[in-house]
Amino acid sequence: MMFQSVLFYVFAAMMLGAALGVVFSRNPVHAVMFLVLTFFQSAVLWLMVEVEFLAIVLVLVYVGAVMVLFLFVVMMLDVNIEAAKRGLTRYAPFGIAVALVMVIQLVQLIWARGQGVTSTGGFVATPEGYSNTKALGAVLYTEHVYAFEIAAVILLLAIVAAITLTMRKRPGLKLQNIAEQVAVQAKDRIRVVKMATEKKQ
Amino acid sequence: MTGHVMNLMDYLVAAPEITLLGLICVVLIADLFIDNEHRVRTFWISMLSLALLLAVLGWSAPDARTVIFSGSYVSDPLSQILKVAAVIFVAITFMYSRDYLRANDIHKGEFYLLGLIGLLGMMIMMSANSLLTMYLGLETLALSQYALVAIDRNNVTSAEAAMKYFILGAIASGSLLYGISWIYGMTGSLQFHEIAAAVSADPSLNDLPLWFGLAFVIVGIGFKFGAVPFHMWLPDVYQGARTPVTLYIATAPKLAALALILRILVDGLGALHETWAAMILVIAVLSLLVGNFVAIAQTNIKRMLGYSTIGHVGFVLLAIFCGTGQGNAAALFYMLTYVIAAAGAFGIVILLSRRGYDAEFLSDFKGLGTRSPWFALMMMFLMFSMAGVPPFVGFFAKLNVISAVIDSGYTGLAVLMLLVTVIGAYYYLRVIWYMYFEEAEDQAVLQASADTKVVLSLNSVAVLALGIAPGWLLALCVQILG
Amino acid sequence: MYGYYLTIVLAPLAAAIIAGLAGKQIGRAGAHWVTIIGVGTSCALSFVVLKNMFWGGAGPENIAVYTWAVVDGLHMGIGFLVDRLTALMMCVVTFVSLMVHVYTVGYMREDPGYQRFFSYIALFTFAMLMLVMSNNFLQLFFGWEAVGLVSYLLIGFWFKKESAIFANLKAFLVNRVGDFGFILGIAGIVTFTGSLDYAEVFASAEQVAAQNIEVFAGTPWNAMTVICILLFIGAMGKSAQAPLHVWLPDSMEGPTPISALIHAATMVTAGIFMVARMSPLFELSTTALAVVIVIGSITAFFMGLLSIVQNDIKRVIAYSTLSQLGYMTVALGASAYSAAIFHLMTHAFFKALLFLAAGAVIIALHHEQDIRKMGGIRKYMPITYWTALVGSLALIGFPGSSGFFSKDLLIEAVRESHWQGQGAVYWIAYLSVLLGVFVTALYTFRLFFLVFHGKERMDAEARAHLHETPPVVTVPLILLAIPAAIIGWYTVGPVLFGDYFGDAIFVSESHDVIGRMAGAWHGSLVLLTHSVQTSVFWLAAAGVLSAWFLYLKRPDIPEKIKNRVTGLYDLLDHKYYFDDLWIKGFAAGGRSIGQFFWKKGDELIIDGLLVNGTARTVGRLAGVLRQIQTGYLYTYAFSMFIGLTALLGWLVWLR
Amino acid sequence: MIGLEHYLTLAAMLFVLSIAGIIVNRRNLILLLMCIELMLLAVNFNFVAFSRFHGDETGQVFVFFILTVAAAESAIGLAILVVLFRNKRSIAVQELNTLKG
Amino acid sequence: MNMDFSQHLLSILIWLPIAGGVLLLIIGDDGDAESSRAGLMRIVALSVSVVTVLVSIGLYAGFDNAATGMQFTEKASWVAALNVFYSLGVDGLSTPLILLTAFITPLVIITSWDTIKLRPAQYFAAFLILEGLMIGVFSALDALLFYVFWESMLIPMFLIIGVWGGKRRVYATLKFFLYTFLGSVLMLVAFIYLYGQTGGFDLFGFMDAPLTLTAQKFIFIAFLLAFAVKVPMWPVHTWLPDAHVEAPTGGSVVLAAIMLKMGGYGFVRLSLPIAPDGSEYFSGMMIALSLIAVVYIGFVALMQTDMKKLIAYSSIAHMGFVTLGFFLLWSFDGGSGAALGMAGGMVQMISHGLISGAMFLCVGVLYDRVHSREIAAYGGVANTMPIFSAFMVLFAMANAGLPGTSGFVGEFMVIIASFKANFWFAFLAASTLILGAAYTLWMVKRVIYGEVANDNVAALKDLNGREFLVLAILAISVLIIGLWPAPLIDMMNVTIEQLIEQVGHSKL
Repeated sequence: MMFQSVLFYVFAAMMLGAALGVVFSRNPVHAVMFLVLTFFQSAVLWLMVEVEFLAIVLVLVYVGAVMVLFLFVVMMLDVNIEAAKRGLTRYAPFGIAVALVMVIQLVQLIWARGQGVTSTGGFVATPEGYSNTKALGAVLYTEHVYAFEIAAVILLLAIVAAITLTMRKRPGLKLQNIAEQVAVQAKDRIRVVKMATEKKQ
Repeated sequence: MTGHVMNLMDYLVAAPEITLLGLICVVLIADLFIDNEHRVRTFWISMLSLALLLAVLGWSAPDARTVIFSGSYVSDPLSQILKVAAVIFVAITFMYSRDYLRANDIHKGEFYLLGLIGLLGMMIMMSANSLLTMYLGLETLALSQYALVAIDRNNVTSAEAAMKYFILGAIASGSLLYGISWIYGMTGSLQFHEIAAAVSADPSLNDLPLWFGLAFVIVGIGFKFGAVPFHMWLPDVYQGARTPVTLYIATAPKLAALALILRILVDGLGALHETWAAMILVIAVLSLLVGNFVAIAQTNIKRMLGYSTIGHVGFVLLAIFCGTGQGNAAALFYMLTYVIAAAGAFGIVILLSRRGYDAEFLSDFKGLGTRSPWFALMMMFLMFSMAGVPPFVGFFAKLNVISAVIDSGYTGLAVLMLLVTVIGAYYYLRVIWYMYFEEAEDQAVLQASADTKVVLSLNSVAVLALGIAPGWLLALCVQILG
Repeated sequence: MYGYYLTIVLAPLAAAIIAGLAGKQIGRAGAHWVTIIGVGTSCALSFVVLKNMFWGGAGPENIAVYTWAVVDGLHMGIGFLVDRLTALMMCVVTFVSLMVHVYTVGYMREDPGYQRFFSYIALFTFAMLMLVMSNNFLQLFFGWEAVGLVSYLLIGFWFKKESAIFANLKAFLVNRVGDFGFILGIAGIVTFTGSLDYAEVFASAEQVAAQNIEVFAGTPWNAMTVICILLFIGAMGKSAQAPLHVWLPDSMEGPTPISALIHAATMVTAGIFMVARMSPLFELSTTALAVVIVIGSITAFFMGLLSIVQNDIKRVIAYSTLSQLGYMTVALGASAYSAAIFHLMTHAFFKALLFLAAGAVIIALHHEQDIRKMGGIRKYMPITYWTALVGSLALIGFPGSSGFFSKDLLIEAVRESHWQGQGAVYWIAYLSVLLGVFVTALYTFRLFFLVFHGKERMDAEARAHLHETPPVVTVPLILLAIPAAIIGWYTVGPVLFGDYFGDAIFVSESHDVIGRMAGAWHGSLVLLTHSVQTSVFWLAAAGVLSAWFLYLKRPDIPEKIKNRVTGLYDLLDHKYYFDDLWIKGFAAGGRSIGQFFWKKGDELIIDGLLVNGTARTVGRLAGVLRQIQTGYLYTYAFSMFIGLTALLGWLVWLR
Repeated sequence: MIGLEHYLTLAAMLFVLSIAGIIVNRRNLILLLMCIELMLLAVNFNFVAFSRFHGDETGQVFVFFILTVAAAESAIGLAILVVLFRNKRSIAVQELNTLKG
Repeated sequence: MNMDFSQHLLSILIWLPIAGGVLLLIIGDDGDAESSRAGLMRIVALSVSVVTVLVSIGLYAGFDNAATGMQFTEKASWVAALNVFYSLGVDGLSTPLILLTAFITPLVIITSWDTIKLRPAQYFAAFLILEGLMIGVFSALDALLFYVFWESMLIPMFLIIGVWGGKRRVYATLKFFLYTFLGSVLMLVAFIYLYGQTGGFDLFGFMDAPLTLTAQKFIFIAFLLAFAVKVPMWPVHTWLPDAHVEAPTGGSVVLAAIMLKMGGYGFVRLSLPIAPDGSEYFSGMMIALSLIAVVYIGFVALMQTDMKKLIAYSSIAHMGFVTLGFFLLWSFDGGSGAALGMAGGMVQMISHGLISGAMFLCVGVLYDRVHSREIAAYGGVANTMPIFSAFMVLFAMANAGLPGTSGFVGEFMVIIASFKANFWFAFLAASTLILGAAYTLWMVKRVIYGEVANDNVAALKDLNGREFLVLAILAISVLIIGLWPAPLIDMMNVTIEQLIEQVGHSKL
């Protein structure tokens, strides 16, 4: 138990540190890296409560896909690092104040006023032979099939939207238009220009 | 609930959504085979799809509340009326947008496609019976809206608006999710009726942790409505997006937002009325004040209508604040009629625009009374309706809300609402003033297809017709929610 | 008789309408004929009525014509009360009016507004008849205002003249001040009697006198006193009693026939008539009578004095009219109503005569009105001269003339009244009327001598054209001179002492001055023969002599006096500064109040601060609120989080 | 004993941190997108914790969908960012202020 | 035809002009005020309004003076969900006002015959629609119906002032709209409150509803704002001079002649019977405000340099008599005068409708020729326009309350009633005799009389046939009512007594 607690605090601290890094790092690339670290720590923390499937998904999907996408965009946009150096807004002090107030509120909720609800504290022990992945799979395609379908639509939507927004025909780009190419006729190809005879000055 | 057993007959209840998804695929594929000159075909296919959808909606109308998909999906009269209205408004949006898009070289099939996906999102929200489906529907709608706002890729303000919309929307949905997580944590369920049952079974749940979740959820709802102080995106997006997109955002999604608030706060957390009413009251009053005051200072009509929307949202929220059936019915009536007026108003803004020129400034309305007496008259109807002047329907909408507020014992609040209405009347009157009392600066002839003109006229006349005969719609709303 | 009465009233009205609306069609001759016939009919019928009353022994008649309105049990009707008082007034009014109509034919011959003029004066006759024949307060007020209206129209008849249109506005407004009191008086009557009808009001007069009204909380005043004073304020306006007299001299801006008809003979006596008519009310309030007599005395004496310094021929006569109206008012205050009415009648004739004579001189001199530019006209205009002499003598009360009987007996009545044992009031009244005789004689003959005798001061051009006026002018003069000279002789007995008025005038036992004098009445001849023994005669004689000495014999003396007592002269020359009081005081004050209310009240406070101020505030607020929308994403997010934190804070800490 | 409170607190801190990040940042829009990811992560923590607390997989299913949506959202967000950058040649938050008032 | 029109007389009166107006809007104009199409429209407009007058004569003929309660009633469900009825009816208070409305509109149309060059079809349509709505206000027996008519009316007037008005028309019309809108919305609150109490919008239901004194006070205040703005009472009167000055002649006429009457009508129809105790509580204040209107505004009117503004201010002062007459009700200790005051107020409304309308027409006649409303721009008009001047003087006199004209009748009754109540009420009220004459006649002096002031005046042409017709009709009406008001007053007597009876019963 003690060991678990220590591990929890270590990973939690690392995660928060990484998150702070995301928020305050000067270089966007570093920020992405910190975010990746945050996700890794989270995955570990999730594993500690036996949420194995999601922990894996987090690493695979998030770190493997989304974060790479982020990194890709950061690189692609090639924002001048110097210019993109972070600067704090004039709201920063207020922002931090608001954040602090909110932390106080949340902590007060969770630890002080929330006693009655969370007094049990611990998590439900899983039965023998429990497979997190299996359990999820059992409900995902039955109970939550509707949500699953919607998620599919959302992904379709993301594809359509991303293509609509970013795919563009650059002027120099040569694309084929089959219909046009087939329908072409000779007179479209050659233009006969009549020129007046040149006169001597 | 049958739960794990699939029952295909059950799914017939969800026929509208299923049909729409199928039709979306049809449009998506069909659009690939249509070249730019014939893009209007996509429009017609979309319109046909919507017509078909409307038919399916009519056919699948439930007699009573039906819950399927293991409690994820509900079909009841409320969802029915909202869906029908949403379909109609999306169709109207497409109708008004077609010529504008064509004239401005942004006539893409994706406009219709994203619009339809957004509609699907709305319908999912309207029929959602669990926080999960609600969230997914919300995201479907929101993501398609973000994309729509940015659809004119070469327009810097559109991009700016889309970026702002996106970031703030993401924050709002993050907040909503955080709230949902708390509600889930406290009640152990995501389905509205189960949440309600859990709270009524254990009244001690009606305490701080759940309220906390509620507060975060209200941020999400407030954002969707554009209620102060979560409204900041709204004027920028209204102004920055191309007018057809603004029209889209300003109409049907409002109905989805109404579904959102009714489902979560009334169906799910009705027992917490005392708590959420206070929060809604504050944001509603703020919306009323900020919306109406700041609208006065606007010169851009889209932005002005944006702020005016915020003011109207205040009214709707105050109706819901009452927590009575009467109030909810009033909110429904208000939203439906407001959306009619908003559709008409943006329709006329679109009508005034032409290639490369958006008639988005108030001054563009100067002299419309002589340039186009008919559409000036139509715009006047719409403006008076929004201002709440009888005999236009906006008056009855306000009357209902105020009646509900007074019946709940908040006469002072009603007085405040009306005073703000008077202030609000000023900027609507300003539009009329520009149209009728000022000389035209621009003599360009209005370009629009005959069908658009007819629909636009019908749309505008509807605010008068509904004002003269509001009875049936009112009765319908009362029957659904009262 | 109902038909007669209606005809009497409607004939001039019909004539006025025809002349007014169809003036162009009927032409100038048509206009004067139709009105003369109309008024002539009235006049003739009035005399028939008088004859029936006087000789035929017909009793008073009280006839309702139609119901104007009934509300709340208050019957408001139109009707006629014809008794001997009315009959007398009808005759005076229609006769003088007829004379003026005829005279006008000559006087206004060249005026482009000929038809309009005839329409107005016929309308005036109608209005005046409505006034005198009324049997209720509503109709009385109608007539009262209608004569005011016509007076307004006629003073401003020459509407291009700035002074004329100033005068008519002034006349109307000053009259309105009187009417202000008058209508309050009527309202008071309705309040206390519940009726507007004379008969009913008089019947309940005693009961009114028994009640109090607290105009100022805590100080009950007798209701009758309040009502009578209010009514008398009306009379002061119409009959030009100080301080509401200021309009009358200015009204001389109107054509002369109007001055004769309206501003001397008839309309201005409406107030006298009204008080006499209301005698059953006034008799019940000694206080009101005291007010009446004091006001009358002041007017009688001080307005007479002003006449001496005037140089405009019509204004001299106008101030004289004021003074004579003061006399009548004094008589009213002394409860000698019949004496007042009698003087009213004689005054109507001789003052109309004087005005018309003055008018004749004016036209003969081509609208020259300054007596300093006249003189020695006697030989050019003999008929005018002689008729004017008759008028002047009547005015000063030369024994035997009509004025002699009325004025002498009036003064006698004042002396006899001892004014209810109140020394101060008595002496004010008595001394005023007595000294007034001297003043009257002085100014009358000053005018007479300066116009008809002495050096010819007019310019040669005027003198060349100077000749007697045509018969349409002179015949009315002669016709008026006859009653002015002799009517007193015949009528004084029956009117004053023969109980002519009967029930028409009510005098309470203790006030019955005339009744007491009746014991000493032995006929006109006796009065005439004793006249030389009275102070009145000698005062008048002294006045005439002074006039002769000062203005014919030693014309340099007045100038010297003027330079010697400049203070007094200025006071008189400025008419005791009453005009300044009204124009620079009240009118200007009213205008500055108006300006203040408008600019400061309406424009600055209500509109500026409250209305537009609110609009501005809203606008500014909008501008400020708008600044919150900075356009920066972090502001937007910040706003959302502030909202969220506030909601959470409320939940955690406040709820 | 590590329990629900710990996870919830951790989530709360992440959530607040992401908020702070959004308000504080004025140079780079991408950072805002990352902060939003952090926020969603916080939400996921909550769901995971509550799910385990109740012994009910629904919460985990929710997390699953959140991850899906978040991926889609990132895609669209980045697409918009690209559009913006192409038009404006900048992704600085403080330059995104032509729409205001 | 054996359809019984009398069953639907009021509906016809309301909808006929509105239908006519809509027809005109549909026909539209071709932008040319001289074209035959424009001529057709004028004829249509005039015919519709004249037919309305004829129908209103039917109303007059069928009206039973002796009957208590409402006549010509109609009732049909309108919005069932809110229990709102399309319920019409008239009594002695509303009938004269309906007649006035029907009577004034054709006059306005005749006056505007060819002076309106800009979009004449819309102009006439606005007036016809306005007429129908105004008649609707006077005949509605359902509070919501009343409110709908009441507010809808603002729209055509807003446009009339805004489109066809003078230089500062936008300011004026916005002020007019917002001011009256603000006043009215509070009335709506009161209606809804009463709806909550009675479950319907029936006015008689409102009247019968038992209400506490506090509720009545609030209701009264809510109504007060609506009606006081409309009347207008001091200090919420400042919109009126602006609106009048900027409105086209026809607009001023309708505004002064009819729209102001709605405030007064509202007091007797709603405030008094619904909140009798509230009215009693505030009657002192109401009297004070009325008297301030008479005196204060009288002084303000004196200093006006703009003719229309002067007449507008004079309207405010005259309307002070209306409210004074209505609220004297509780000031009589013993003895009565309530009916006198009430009838006086009602007659004053009708009379003021005619007189102020006529005055504005007179100014309009001058304005059409010289395009100035400044008094200083005129002088000696009588020289060039004798007939006009005669009318002007007549109406000025009527405005000053000369007996024999209608202007006198109401003032006289109210002054008498106020004397019964309190000497000082009467004293202040009667000051109008002086002030009214002063401001009106001073204007007449400066405009009509004197030497010809300038070339504009010298070039004036006297009245044309149309102007003459309109002014003559008004002059005759003013005189008839002044000389014989009995028919008018008889129409109201029974209703007024009934009303006083009703108001006399405390609801507490």
